[in-house]
Amino acid sequence: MNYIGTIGEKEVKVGVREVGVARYTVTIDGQEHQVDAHQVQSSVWSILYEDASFEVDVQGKNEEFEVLIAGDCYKFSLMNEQRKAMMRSGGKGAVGKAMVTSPMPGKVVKLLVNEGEEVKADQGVVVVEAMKMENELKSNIAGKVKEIFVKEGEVVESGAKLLLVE
Amino acid sequence: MNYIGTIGEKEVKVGVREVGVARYTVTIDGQEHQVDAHQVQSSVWSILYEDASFEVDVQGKNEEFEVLIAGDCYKFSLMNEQRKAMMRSGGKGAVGKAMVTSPMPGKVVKLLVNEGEEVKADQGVVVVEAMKMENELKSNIAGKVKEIFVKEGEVVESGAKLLLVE
Amino acid sequence: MFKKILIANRGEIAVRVERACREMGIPTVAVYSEVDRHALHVRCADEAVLIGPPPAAESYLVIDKIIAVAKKSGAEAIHPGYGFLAENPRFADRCEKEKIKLIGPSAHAMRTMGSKTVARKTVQAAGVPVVPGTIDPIATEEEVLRIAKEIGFPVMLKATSGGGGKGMRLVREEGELHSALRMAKSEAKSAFSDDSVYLEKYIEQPRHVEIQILGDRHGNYVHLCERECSIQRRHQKVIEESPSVIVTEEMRAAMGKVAIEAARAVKYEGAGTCEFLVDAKRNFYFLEMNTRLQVEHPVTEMVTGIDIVKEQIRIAAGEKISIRQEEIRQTGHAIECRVYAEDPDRNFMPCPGLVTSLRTPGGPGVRDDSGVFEGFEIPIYYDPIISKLVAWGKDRTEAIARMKRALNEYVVTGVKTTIPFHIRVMNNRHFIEGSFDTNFIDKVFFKEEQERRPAHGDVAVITAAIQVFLEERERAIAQKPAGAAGPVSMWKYSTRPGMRKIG
Amino acid sequence: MFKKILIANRGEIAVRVERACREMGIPTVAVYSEVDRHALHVRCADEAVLIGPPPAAESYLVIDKIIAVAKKSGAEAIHPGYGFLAENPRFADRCEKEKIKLIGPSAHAMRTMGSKTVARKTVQAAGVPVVPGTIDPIATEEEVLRIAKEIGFPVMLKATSGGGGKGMRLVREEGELHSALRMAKSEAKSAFSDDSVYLEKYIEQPRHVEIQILGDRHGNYVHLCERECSIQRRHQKVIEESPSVIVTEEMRAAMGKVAIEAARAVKYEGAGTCEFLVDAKRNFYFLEMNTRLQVEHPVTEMVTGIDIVKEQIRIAAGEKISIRQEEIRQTGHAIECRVYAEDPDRNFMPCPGLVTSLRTPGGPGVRDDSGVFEGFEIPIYYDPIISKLVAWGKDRTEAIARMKRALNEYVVTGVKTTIPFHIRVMNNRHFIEGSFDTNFIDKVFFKEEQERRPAHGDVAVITAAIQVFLEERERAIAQKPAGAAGPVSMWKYSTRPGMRKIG
Repeated sequence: MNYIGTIGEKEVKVGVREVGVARYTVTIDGQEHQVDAHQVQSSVWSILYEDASFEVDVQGKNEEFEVLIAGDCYKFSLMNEQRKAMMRSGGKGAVGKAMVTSPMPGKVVKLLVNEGEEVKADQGVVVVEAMKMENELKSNIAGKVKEIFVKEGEVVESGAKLLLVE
Repeated sequence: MNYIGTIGEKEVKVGVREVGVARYTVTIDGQEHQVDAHQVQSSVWSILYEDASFEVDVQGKNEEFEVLIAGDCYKFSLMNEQRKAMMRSGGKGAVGKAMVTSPMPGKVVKLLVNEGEEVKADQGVVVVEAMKMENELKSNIAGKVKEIFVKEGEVVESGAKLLLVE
Repeated sequence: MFKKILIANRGEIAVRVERACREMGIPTVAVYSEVDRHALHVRCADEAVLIGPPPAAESYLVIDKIIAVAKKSGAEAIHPGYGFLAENPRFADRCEKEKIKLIGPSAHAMRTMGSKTVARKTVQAAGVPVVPGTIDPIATEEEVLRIAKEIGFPVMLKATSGGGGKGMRLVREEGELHSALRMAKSEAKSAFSDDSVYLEKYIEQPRHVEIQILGDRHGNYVHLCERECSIQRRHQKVIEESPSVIVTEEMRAAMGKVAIEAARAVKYEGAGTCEFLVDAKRNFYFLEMNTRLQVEHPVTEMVTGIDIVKEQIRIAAGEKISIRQEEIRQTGHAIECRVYAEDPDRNFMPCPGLVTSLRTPGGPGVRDDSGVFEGFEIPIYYDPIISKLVAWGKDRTEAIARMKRALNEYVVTGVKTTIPFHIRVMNNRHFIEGSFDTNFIDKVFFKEEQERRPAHGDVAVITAAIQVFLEERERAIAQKPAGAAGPVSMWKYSTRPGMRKIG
Repeated sequence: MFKKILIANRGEIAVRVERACREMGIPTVAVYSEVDRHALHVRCADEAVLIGPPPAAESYLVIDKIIAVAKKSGAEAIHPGYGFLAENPRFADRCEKEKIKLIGPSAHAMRTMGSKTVARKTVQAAGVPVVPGTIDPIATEEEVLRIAKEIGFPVMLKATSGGGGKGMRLVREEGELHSALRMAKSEAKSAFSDDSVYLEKYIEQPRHVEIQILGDRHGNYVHLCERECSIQRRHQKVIEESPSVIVTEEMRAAMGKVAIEAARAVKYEGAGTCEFLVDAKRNFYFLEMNTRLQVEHPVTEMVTGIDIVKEQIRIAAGEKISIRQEEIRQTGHAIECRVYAEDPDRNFMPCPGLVTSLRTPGGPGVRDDSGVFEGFEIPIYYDPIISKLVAWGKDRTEAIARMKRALNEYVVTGVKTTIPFHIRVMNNRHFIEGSFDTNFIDKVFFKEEQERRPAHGDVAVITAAIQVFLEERERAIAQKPAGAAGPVSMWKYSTRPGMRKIG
């Protein structure tokens, strides 16, 4: 199976082949890696890669990954090749749209913008409180607030849609 | 729901009623106990019983229980009332039969008896090895070896039937 | 000794106090909110009583409820832990009225030390050095100049009604004073409708060093040496250690002495902490006194071997302090890292949620004071602390190496934690050398981190790719009609682009 | 220092050694059998190499395989842990030949101390007290009587070719000697076809006390004081502590001195242990020397602050011992409980299997050296040790209280463990008073336990009943056709009695 990884600005081609029990050949931009991979606890993998042993915690949602190894967090996206191709051609409409979601369960204490308002990239748009701390959530892109899905005072789950900037 | 508990030689009547979320009224021989019970980890319960807090590890198989509280192990059986009544009338045939099962995964290293042989209560009948230790398993009752289900050298799972004494 | 103790707290500190009681053979009563029924402090107590809804204001902070549970259960004393009611003099008053012993100092000591100005005046009178300056507002520019010259530049102008950095101005030399004063006053005026300012010596490269003290009602006082807590993020301590690399034997004795004087000034009973700022020349200045058990008390316990919570309980029961000053010695070095459910890669945003897997570090020199277990749901209502990881070593080098090793062993999944942050600090050159001040994390560390290039990106991508590969295959098998074979079809994706979620 | 170390072991001890290496910055190579791919020692190592099928004889014990991995990976030294190849002089020979440093003593020291008779002669020549008696067979009854009188009654007659208690006879006084000798000879004859016997002084109420020593190749030796290991089950240590309640300051110095003499006699390099029997009058007699790291080394580490594994590694690399005798001090008291996957209520039968939930104890003074995690399957092929739980206290009373508290916090489900057994020992009056000998568990403790009546039978039955109630309801809901309601039917039970399993 082939995937396109996006790390920062860079794209890499990633191929995965199963070559034995819990053994894989993973190709990154043409270079082959032999890997022995076992999922040992919930999201934790024990990886043996050229005899080197790694504990790897893979947190992934919607093709966006945050992978922890020895205290370093690696962020990237990984997408099936076909799906990526499809997105490139037909998915253009998505560019310039950004959903602001709550990264944690908590309470919406303040909406900083109104529907229809123009926002800059990185501008705070909503404040969510959890564990006695207020957290200002920002819009990734510049645009117009298309829709607001929550009210002030509302309690939201992790991942809940808060508002859409277009 | 009503149950019959057998603790050593003694029988007790046990009734359970759900009276709220995770709250139960449990009656033992007529005496009522109000209990708040939450299963907090695998087989571990957190019990609040008249405000006293207990951590209780319930291991049960086939109506036989081994319950750990603060380092003490309580062994007893607990059976649905109807089922107990049924056993009392129709289940008589079972008396005088005893299956010897392996209490752990391991290897059968030696059969100490042959089919048809007479054995005494508490006589060793088979040796199972696990973790470098040989363990002699005994027959609970006196009787005749009715059937042997394993061969020497065979690897068995925990709970595997080894032989039947009648 | 008390026949029963109620613990008016939750989480790791409630568990910590329960451990001391259990070891002393004293039964404990836990209180819990509706969301804490599964919490460790309920499971580890001898009794547990529900006290209300999740918000602390409706449960852990309600004095009436706590007192009612104590009376009903027959608890003779209450341990408040830290936070919640721990430094609330009204709670202390109430306990006294109800004849329940609050394990901590008197309401008078709490009130005195709770007010910045009263505390400053009280300790100053007892001979404790404070940051030179005024507290009362200064009327004229002439007076400002006179005092500034007296205490020496640089100085800090602060708004009397101030807070949050507004109305504050650093003045490095006399020439800057005039315009700085004008700006400070105008800022103060617009922010607080009060243009009065006061003056304090500006401490350059300040380090936060505190002294743990014990006092009993028989007039005995000891200090348990110092802790350094300069590793702070937005003025919140995150890593603490004992001893401090900058404290010499003489300084330790001098700081210990004044800390005891400060405690004596309020007839302090129990465990308390005097916080000091230390400047680059190793002058130290009283900052404030915390009239409770500190979060970071374990580092002191590890180097002295003294169980501070047990001492608190014994002192509250009227016993004398069990050790004399000359018996107290710092052996080796201890470091504590506060492990929070926060995302260090998203500006330490809180991450409550379910702990899906947990592996606690162990082995030599490692102590973990935790409030969670695998399968526990960290609630959104309280401080997101998971545990305090403490490492002891024969010296600071070994303690750092142990801490790094232990942090690398620590597995917590399901919620983001500050473990990765701590690993990076343990690897930081300045931290290892001991050259830092309270601005280190915010001003130096994050900047240096941005330059660093982590080494195992390939392994990260490889593992994620294998996970995606296996997930896709699983989905494909689940979607396939029974018996069908062949490669996974992408058809579902391409016909329903509208279903795609936006990352 | 070594650039890389291979660890020729598994489980908790492999993890322990990896921790030391990690803290010293030395990369590690783990080896693992097919059943150990998920094991902690694989996850905690820097490299890991598969060495064969599960049985140790085909993997962990195969010298060729271990050597091959060491050479391929570039490991310069091998740490053998305890067990497996740890005291195998052929392995030591091979390492020397391959120019790989074995972290441990020379093959010569292993061989000398590995033979009971050679060891006895060697240490006796060095002035170490041994149990009085002969080793060579005694020809005549007259000679037996003469020697018995010389060393004093009671004495023990032992078959020269003996073992397992056969051909052994206790002789309390002269009058018993004649018939005892006849019986011992006849038993020895029939059991071993060799009727020769020898004679040893019988040690009454023996206690097992051992001395931890370190030696380096520069001729330096130190001892790290004693451990008492008298709490044994079938001659297997289960609880160890330091200090020993019966060892006085003078005795400690004397035992330390002879232990060092024993070590010096074989030019001992690294960490080793001299085991002694101590009689009721506090005479001590050399038993044997273990030429490896002991399971119970953590109690010594906790009272001395010395990391024994790191010392081993430094010594193996040619460094001098890092501490001098006069710097070594026992501070406080430490106790270790070995937690095994065994069922204490079924004669300690091994219980391998899946660890379904785990909560490790923590807090002050608690150390857990574990080889498992939640979700780990304990294999059937090896020693069923789960972890070593160690508690430190300022004195023995506090250490016992801590251990009890920690054991009560320890949750391991899915497999039976010895945790309940340890809780009961910590509660035992004789153990608390320190009055026991090596027969305590088998002869005293179990008898006393049978008399005890546990207090919470009602809670046990209540909880089990609630669990059965909920399970039945769940089954009933699952079996009911969709939409049907009403009480749970028992019909299925009564019509299928043949399906009932026999408990």
